[in-house]
Amino acid sequence: MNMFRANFWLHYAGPQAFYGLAGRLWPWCAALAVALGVWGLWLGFMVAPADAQQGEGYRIIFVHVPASWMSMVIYMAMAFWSVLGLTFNTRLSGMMTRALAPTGAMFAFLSLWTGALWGKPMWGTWWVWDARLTSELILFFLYLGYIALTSAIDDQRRGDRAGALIAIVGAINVPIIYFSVKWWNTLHQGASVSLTKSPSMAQVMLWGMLLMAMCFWLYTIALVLYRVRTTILQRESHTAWVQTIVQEAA
Amino acid sequence: MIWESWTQFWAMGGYGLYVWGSMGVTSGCMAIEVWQARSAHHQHLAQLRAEHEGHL
Amino acid sequence: MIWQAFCAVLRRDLLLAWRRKSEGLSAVFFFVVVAALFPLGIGPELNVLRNIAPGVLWVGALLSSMLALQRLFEADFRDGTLEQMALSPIAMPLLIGAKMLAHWLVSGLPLVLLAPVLGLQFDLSGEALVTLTFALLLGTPILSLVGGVGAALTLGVRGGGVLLSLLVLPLFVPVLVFGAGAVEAQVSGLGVQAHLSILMAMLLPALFFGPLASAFALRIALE
Amino acid sequence: MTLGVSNISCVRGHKPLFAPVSFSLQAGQALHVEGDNGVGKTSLLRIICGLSPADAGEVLWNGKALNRLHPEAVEAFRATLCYMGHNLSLKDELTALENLLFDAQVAGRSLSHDTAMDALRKMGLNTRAHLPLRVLSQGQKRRTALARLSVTDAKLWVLDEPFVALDAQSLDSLCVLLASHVQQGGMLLYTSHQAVALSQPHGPAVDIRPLRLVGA
Repeated sequence: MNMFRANFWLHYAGPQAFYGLAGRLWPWCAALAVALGVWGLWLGFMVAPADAQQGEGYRIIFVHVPASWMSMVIYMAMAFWSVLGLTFNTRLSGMMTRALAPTGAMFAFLSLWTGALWGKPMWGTWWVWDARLTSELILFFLYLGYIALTSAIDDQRRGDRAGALIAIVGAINVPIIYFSVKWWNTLHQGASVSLTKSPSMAQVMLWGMLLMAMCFWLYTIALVLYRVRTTILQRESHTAWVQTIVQEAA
Repeated sequence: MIWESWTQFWAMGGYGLYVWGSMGVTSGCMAIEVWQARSAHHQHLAQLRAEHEGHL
Repeated sequence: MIWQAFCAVLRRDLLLAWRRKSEGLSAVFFFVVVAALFPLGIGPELNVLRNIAPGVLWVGALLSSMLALQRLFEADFRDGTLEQMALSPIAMPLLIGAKMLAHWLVSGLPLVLLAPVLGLQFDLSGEALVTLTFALLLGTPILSLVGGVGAALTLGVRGGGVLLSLLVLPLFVPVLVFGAGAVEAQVSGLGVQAHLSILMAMLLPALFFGPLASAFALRIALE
Repeated sequence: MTLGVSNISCVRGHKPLFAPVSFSLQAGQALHVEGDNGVGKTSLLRIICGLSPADAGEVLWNGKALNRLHPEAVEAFRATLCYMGHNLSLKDELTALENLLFDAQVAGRSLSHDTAMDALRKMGLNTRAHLPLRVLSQGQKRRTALARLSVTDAKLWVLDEPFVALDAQSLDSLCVLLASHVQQGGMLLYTSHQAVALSQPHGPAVDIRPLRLVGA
């Protein structure tokens, strides 16, 4: 398999090759995301029975939990690309990190929003200073900080590198923040809520949730690939191959 | 099928506002994001094309 | 040689702070004023004040060190001193460490020393005041060390001040939780040992990684 | 002791600033970087010093590329480098003498009080040495910065527009200083709009190699 050779990866880390690869991949990811989404929602809304305690209201988990997962996964992915970018100085890393950030912020926001909508009927309040909700809020702030910093720096390379550093610093801090908020939560003995740990979660509910999570994964991948293509066009606009593409599109 | 009628489906056992509020905002956000990415892509292409024609 | 360079940066920054007194003092006054505003907004009920004191004093310290952070590298960036530090054969993190130490001595230490006095306004007990001072003594250096990275990254960037707070304040959450938590634990009769140990455990890696990451960020800013 | 520059280029925005530059500089040589405004003279000097990365090509010190792969070469390079940019890294609140002393220590060199005073005297600043820089004129500030050159033991001097804002007398003393540095086996790399002959009193003029930067 040539996939295991360093050349293979280096080849696709170059903007031109990646542009082509991303262009071939994203429609498949998008189509798969739609299919998985439809299937997941079908299971979640048409097949899964009502929950014994929470009635029909529990169905919010089909977006809430996958969105929370994605918001964390995307931040880790950003940190991963940042480490790669700072160590190997690849041009692609900065573009990937920047393309991931808005989607990550959106999922963090969705997680907070759906959490609030779930909280109101279940615990009678829109917001609880629960460890998980609070850390999610701080994660949302970290995303906003990254986006604000990278968009405030005009120089591309400097913006990429500064963003990479703040993403890594943030990623190191996320577990510490989570731990500290959890500690704070137990100290104050405030609302300690378990959203997802109903012990006898029906098999079909779990499947619905997993399918939705996979749908969000593929949605993210498709969108990020699409965004990176835009960035590549913009950054490589002076090169001959981009000129050719522009010409053909005209 | 677990629902007996559409009204029942939309009511979600009294949780309709919350469940559909979540679903609506989620799909709305995703739609906006996709639309934004598309328009950014086309905008850049148009801009590059304009520059390209300017050079000719 | 290395030690000499470290001391030189430290002495220079302290001397500069001494000759530009008003700059350093403004952040300290900010702390005093903010702490005095809370009772005015909430009411003079001593029971309430005693309860909110740790949080209020810590948030005040957090905000005032944020203000001071904006000036940590600003002048050196503008006049070219940072370039000379970046080109010195002495390791840059060491020189930056000296700058951070000077910065903490000027803007962090006064907060630590003033906090017990302000705590009296909130009717905190003697032991709580001691705990507050110790917690701030361990916590404020972390604020300078972690915040330094943000200050370096926002150098010469549009809207740097607001951006700095957006970047850095979320990272300050653990310090706030354990710092204010220590005083609360003291007030409610629980031991403070755990909180202070955790603050210590955060300070040590921050002492090592803070200057390292800031020096790296400064090199990015200088490019 | 050799400074090698091979095919350095620098991109700003999407456009390369100058056509790729190559040269090598030996001990006892001087190089004058010329070029129109905005062609990237300052950028070139900053790349050579290692402040900014080059977009292509590399800088070699004694044959070793100055990058992360050779940290020991970078350290050796910095120990022999004295860079003076547009910003003079002077503090208005400190006196000329304090500026000079602190600066040397930050650069990892020790400098005695007397040597520093001597250097300031040579620049005609002996009466001003103990005044805060705030009250000095622009020219006097530049001379304070240039006094650094006479106390440094660095072999490679990289100077960005050193002759700007100097009166005739200080210009002469700077030329003598630069000439003696080169003739004693130092290396000099500078940008300047004006052509200035470098020579010691009654000595031969230094042979200055020109390097003309042209836009790409």
